[in-house]
Amino acid sequence: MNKVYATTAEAIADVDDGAVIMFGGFGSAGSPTNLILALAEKGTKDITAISNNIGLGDKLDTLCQNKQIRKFIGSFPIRATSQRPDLLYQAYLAGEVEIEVVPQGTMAERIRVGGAGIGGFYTPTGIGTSVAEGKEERVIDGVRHLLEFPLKADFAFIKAYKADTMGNLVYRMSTRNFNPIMATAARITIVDVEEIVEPGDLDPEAIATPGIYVDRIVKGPKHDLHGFE
Amino acid sequence: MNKVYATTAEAIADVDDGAVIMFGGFGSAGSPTNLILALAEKGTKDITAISNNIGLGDKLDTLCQNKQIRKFIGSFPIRATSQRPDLLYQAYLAGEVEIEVVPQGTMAERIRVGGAGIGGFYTPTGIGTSVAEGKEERVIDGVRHLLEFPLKADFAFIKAYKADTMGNLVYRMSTRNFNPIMATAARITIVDVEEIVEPGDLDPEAIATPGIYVDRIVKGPKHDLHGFE
Amino acid sequence: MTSMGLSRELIALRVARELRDGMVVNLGIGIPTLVSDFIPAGVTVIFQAENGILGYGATTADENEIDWDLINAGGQPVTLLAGASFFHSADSFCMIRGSHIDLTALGALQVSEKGDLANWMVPARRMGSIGGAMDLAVGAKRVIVAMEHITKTGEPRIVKTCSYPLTAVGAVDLIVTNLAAIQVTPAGLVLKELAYGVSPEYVQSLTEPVLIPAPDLREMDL
Amino acid sequence: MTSMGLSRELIALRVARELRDGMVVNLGIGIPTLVSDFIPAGVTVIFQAENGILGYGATTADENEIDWDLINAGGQPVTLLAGASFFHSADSFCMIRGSHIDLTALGALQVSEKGDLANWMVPARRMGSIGGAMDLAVGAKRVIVAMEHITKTGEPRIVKTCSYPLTAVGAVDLIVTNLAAIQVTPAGLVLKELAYGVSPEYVQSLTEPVLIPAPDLREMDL
Repeated sequence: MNKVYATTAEAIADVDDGAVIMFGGFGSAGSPTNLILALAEKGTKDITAISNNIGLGDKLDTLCQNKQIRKFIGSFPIRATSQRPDLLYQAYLAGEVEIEVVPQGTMAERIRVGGAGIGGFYTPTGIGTSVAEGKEERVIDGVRHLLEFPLKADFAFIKAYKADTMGNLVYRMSTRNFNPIMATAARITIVDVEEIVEPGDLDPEAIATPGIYVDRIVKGPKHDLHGFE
Repeated sequence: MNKVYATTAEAIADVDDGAVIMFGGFGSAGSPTNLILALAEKGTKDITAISNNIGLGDKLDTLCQNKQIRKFIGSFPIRATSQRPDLLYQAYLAGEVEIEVVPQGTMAERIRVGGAGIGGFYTPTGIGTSVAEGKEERVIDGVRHLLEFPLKADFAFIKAYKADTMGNLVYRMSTRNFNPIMATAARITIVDVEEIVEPGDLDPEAIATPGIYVDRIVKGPKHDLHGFE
Repeated sequence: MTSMGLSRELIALRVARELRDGMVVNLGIGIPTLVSDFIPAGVTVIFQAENGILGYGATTADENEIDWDLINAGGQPVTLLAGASFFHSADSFCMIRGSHIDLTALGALQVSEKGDLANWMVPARRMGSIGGAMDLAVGAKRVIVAMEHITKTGEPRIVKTCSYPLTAVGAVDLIVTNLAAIQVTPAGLVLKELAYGVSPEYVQSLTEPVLIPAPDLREMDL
Repeated sequence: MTSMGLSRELIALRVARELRDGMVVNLGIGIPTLVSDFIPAGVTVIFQAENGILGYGATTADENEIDWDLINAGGQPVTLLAGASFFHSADSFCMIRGSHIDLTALGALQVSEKGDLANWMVPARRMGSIGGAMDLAVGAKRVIVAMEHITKTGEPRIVKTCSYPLTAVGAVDLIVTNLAAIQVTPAGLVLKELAYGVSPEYVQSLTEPVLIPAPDLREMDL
């Protein structure tokens, strides 16, 4: 069960049109840039992209430019300030993409329960807002809650600092963010890593993603991306 | 905000009769033995104890012996084999304590959501069993689920390997178990640790309990307890 | 009109006066980000960033110090303090939703007299970004809004009912603007403090709901 | 009667034949624990323990090797393999409930013809311990029961309907006993393999529901 792939192209070879893909990262930190660029190159269409943000320090807007995205689910679909053109927003206004904007904590928990075999959960977040539209409400201990359902995906594209060959992962600082939970919620998890080491080289107490959640590993260059720029 | 206490007696001084207390540990591993023995000494009565097990390698059955427990919530209330007398079981048969037996995964998740501000969740675990009695059922994606509610406590008694003075904790191997989630679900979290270090001495990537969840730290001896014996 | 009263920095300074030793604090984007520059002497607070950091330090522009793997939730490179830790996004929102954050300061587009908060979408744009704001507004023990008192076109931001899409209902505890500090109470909005040179009448004229002058209404102590 | 057929070790050996390279496996208490002693040559499996270990190795009785901070879910000290990791109980049951465990082997008191499992409580005792069994039975991709075919008093354990409190409904895929290997199918219980020297008629006489002989019914290959 060798999980190490030589190229990003091979690692994403079966990511076909219509795929639901989770992308890790928050801004540039922990974004799987090499896998995103490979996906742009491959040209997979009609993607449902699940990501905290898009074009906010990350390279996901490249997929917009290529008109590869059909639907975007995330907490920051739109940038407040625009240093680059806001491609998803333009596509949205043109009626070319669907957007589901989700509170960040609800999104994180929906992904986590997607990997955890939980059917749904009640959160007080979003009560009385447009997020609540069409959702069930329930009062628990006197507090109004919304019923939220799991998010799952065909693929998770994630970024880690180091992987061992069994797929155990460690992250660096704020690059962890959505990566570990997305790894649990997809049928196939593919990791863009800076370094590949042998089993036993990582501290078992600091492994944030156990190897059983990881299917494919590709080592790639680290890109010089800057926060939200 | 000094969190380090000199003695276990001081650290648990306000644990009054009727307290709901979570106890970390699985078997002897990660059980807060020094705090349990201090509680036995203090004599707090009518405790609701939430723990994976009792008298299964741990010293919690000392609290049974002293008739301090009114209710026990856990996944292993009863031992399959009895090397020691099964004190909780005897008290149960005598009608002296109430027992709520909970599937271990449901218990872990109820504690986690107790700390996470989530009102409840749906799990397929327990469907068609006595665990489902009195609980709401809901079919999600064709699968029957039970609605489960959070577990919270007045106090969490947990055990860690090392703490820094800000309350950041690291665990050793299988001693982690219920300790990190219990730390989030109690009003006051008290930690029995083997070693206290300075902030910055622990690897920020390996801290399994961030310090904001910890209120009191007491250094104590490590006991020579053996698994389930 | 918006140039009257306090600068953005002084609004942040006033918000910082609410910090107490040992508090766990999450700062939103905009004016709130500046709060970390004005922590009162003798007060140590722990900053949480929803992208998975507890205990980060100052933002940095020092090329030798910048590490783009360490950014706050506003995308700025930050430094790390001793005792910091990292965690994933689901764990981060356990902290936030689970009421383990003592105080959050958020920007706003509108706040209602009931403490409803609108801060994620300008309706004309038809779409916006929620980020962590809804969870923070619902989960933090105390929610302070830091904003300009009126819009660029002179409309009140403190309104009877928010016309902009809501972030959370009844969530705001204290509003700090360039003109005043206003507490949200069950009885209504209580005018607690005024910026130097600003009259209660002037603040009321730029505020849609009726303000209740506090018995101890005073000039803001900065 | 229970002394007929396979020993506990041979039952475990037969269960171990179901292991495939790369599988993630959780072993219950009792006969299942022994499965790890019979991993087929050339097969590498990853053992998960619900108390928060992935990738542990053999149990150990070596005084120099025993570390009581490293025990499996049966309370036994184990060794650690390269690539192991640790996590807390909620994360552990994300793995289990979330179908990330390929195979679990569990002990049983009774199994019904529909694959219902009863393994946590003898009714006469009025209380029992569930542990991780309910989550494992519901969450693992494949559930194998390893048990004696009949009770000590000669009652069938494979029954039409469980009279003992259930652990899970329709959860069991394969039953391995000292007498036979029986597959749970929508059509009923299929008798796949017999222990050496055991006849189909004998197995049926100790089994409450009707067994369907498999077209390729054969002696267990051990």
